[in-house]
Amino acid sequence: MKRLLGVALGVLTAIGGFLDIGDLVTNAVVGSRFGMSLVWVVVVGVVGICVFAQMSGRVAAVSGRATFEIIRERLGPRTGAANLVASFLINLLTLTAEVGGVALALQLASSVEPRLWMPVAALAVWLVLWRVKFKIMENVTGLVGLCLVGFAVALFLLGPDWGDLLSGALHPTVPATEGHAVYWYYAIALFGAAMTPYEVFFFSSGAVEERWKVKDIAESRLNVLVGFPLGGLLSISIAACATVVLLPRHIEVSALSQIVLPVAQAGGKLLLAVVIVGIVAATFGAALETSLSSGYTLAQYLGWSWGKFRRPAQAARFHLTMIVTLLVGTGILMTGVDPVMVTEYSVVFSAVALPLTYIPILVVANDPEYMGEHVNGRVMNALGTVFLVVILLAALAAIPLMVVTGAGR
Amino acid sequence: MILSDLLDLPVQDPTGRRLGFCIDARLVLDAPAGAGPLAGARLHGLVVSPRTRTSFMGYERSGVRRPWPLGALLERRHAGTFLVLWEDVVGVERERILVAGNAVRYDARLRG
Amino acid sequence: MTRDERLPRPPTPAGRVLDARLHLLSRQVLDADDMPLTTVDDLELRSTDDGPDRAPAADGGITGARVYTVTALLSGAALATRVLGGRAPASRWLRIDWGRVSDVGTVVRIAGTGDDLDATWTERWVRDRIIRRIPGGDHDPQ
Amino acid sequence: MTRARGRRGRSLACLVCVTVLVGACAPPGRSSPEVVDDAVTEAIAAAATARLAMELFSSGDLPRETTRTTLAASLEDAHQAALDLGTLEVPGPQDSRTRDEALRAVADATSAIVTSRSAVSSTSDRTVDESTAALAEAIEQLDRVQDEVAP
Repeated sequence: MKRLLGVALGVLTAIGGFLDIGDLVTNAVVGSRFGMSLVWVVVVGVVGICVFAQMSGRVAAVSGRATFEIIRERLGPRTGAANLVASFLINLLTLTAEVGGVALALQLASSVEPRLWMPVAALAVWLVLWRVKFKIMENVTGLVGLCLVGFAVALFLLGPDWGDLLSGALHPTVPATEGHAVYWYYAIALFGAAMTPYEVFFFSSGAVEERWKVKDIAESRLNVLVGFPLGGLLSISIAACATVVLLPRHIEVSALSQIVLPVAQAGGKLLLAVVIVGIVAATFGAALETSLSSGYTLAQYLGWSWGKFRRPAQAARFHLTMIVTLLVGTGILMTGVDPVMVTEYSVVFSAVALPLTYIPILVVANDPEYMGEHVNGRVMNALGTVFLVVILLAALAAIPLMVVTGAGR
Repeated sequence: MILSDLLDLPVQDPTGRRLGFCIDARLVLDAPAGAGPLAGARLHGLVVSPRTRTSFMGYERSGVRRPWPLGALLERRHAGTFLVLWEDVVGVERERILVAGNAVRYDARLRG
Repeated sequence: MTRDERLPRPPTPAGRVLDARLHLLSRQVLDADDMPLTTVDDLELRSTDDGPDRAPAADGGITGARVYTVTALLSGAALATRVLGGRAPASRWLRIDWGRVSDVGTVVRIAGTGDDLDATWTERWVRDRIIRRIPGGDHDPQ
Repeated sequence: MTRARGRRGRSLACLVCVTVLVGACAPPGRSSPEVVDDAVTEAIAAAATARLAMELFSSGDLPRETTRTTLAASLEDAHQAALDLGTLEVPGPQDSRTRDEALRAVADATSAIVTSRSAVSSTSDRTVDESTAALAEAIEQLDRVQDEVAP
């Protein structure tokens, strides 16, 4: 029975942990402007993150080396340093968006100025990083993040024309009011939101934190293969809610408050309260993960001791990096920059940075020196190579499209 | 000297003809052991790649050829990598490594 | 097979074979109880008749006639030279004597703890100056 | 070290060509009707959001705090639309007439949002329904302007 509970907990945490401010905003924006015609990207992104997270989890469990150690060892210092700088800055951008997301969600419940919430949110993130055990932190934010199921409930309560939604998803067409360039720009943004690099840094470092052994790989595969797709379904329900309520009213999403209006219309104050709690938990969990990722990337690249399983005093520079990154992120937010805009840029730059971490992991997953007989199978390599092409195309097209469309206007 | 003095330097024979670039140094643990448990690591030879300046993920020597597109691409870039024994090295200067004219070129692939 | 097929097999030496860049450089250095210390950024090689101050033997320079062995792993300043090129002054290298190395696998392991190594002074500085000053700095999270 | 300089030269060259590549895709200047159309679209989105929030507030589905936050965001978007219109360099008399009409419609929408915010803060229901109606009317006016600009 205990093992069953453990497995269930793992899956539920994966669902709750899958969504962050990037998924919330990008899916709502896409739903409010393109309806269901970009849902196929979420499916591709979810399959991609399943392949990537599962591979990096296996590499960490078998070789005991987390992502950025592998990047340093296989790419050498020069390419590794460029990779580190790009990944670190984009992770900082995502961290800023997540802390901003927490503040915006709290503003929804209290209409207090978000800039008052931001330092409070950052301090709370740091306190959890400093004191709370890794497993507890993961489980609580994951389970409470499950409140986002409220979006799926809202979709049912809205009683939409399911046939219409389904045909919109299965026959994607570019709406008349939007250009092709903007369509593909948001396809890349949605792909970047589903396959955020920090999820992989966190996932593989978590495998080392929790001292996974080869036998844990099967359980992690279950969490990923069940939890992430269900998380993907939640993303699609966010887009569907926006399609049903916001699209007909020409409401193009630019603020977090607009995203939750369909939930209020469907289930009133109670369902809205549940969803707001879910948003706070999901963005808070993601803020924890991105802060940890900033520590993981730097410490693993420079060979410092790292990890929450160690006392802070035994991983001093790791903890100092997280404190400094949180302060910088909060500083950026206090300048009054709109967290939703920061989020939109962070997901696109995530798509740009993906190859930097994907390629080394794909190479090492085939290297017997690291993996012994747990090297990639033929199927995993085929999937891995397909996504290598998809990821490279997305990364190359992201910046030109961002410039041509003026970041999706 | 430090290893960086050797790595990425062009390798030439006495006539000045370039044989390639030194992308790695092969060590053998057979020198007399110092204080620690491991034997001393003796500089045994230099791994030279005729075309590329730097090794990429050690592909050319580890016999790993998967995933297919990456493996094939890297293999072509590193074809013809060879090993030169250290005693055949005539001299190491700031800008190049001089190798004896009659130095034998060995297969650089590791047994793995 | 590729053109490598024609090259003769090298004489197989007695000891274990390690390629410096492939197996040593950028590898993680752990101490006896798995505490990460630093990374191997460069190697120091000296021949038996090199002078004590690490300069190559005065007369013939570096040649194949001399037997060179690895005397130390280098980290810290050596990283800058490998990324930016150029050459750091000898004094700024953080040395770990080859004698301290107990095993080389996917990680390099040294005997004993790393506290006495000068390669870990920044970790100790941050620990004593900052982290220990924050309440709870020493609490055991597990 | 000549090696490093050679490599640095090469990386400088590829940096230059990347910038040129990205620069080449810079968005073309947007014509006056396009700017007006975008601004009106943004104002419609803002007014429609406010109207939906007011409807949900009056039916008890949206708490007061969330309504206030939503209206504040809508006001910001409407203000941005007015700013885009105001700073537009108008080429000819016909364009300036449509721009002025759009500005009037956006101004009406903005004032409707402001009255909604005060209605939400005070208690009397009458003004809530009145401001919701004002928002609906502002949206229709904006729709008319948009049809003129981009039929």
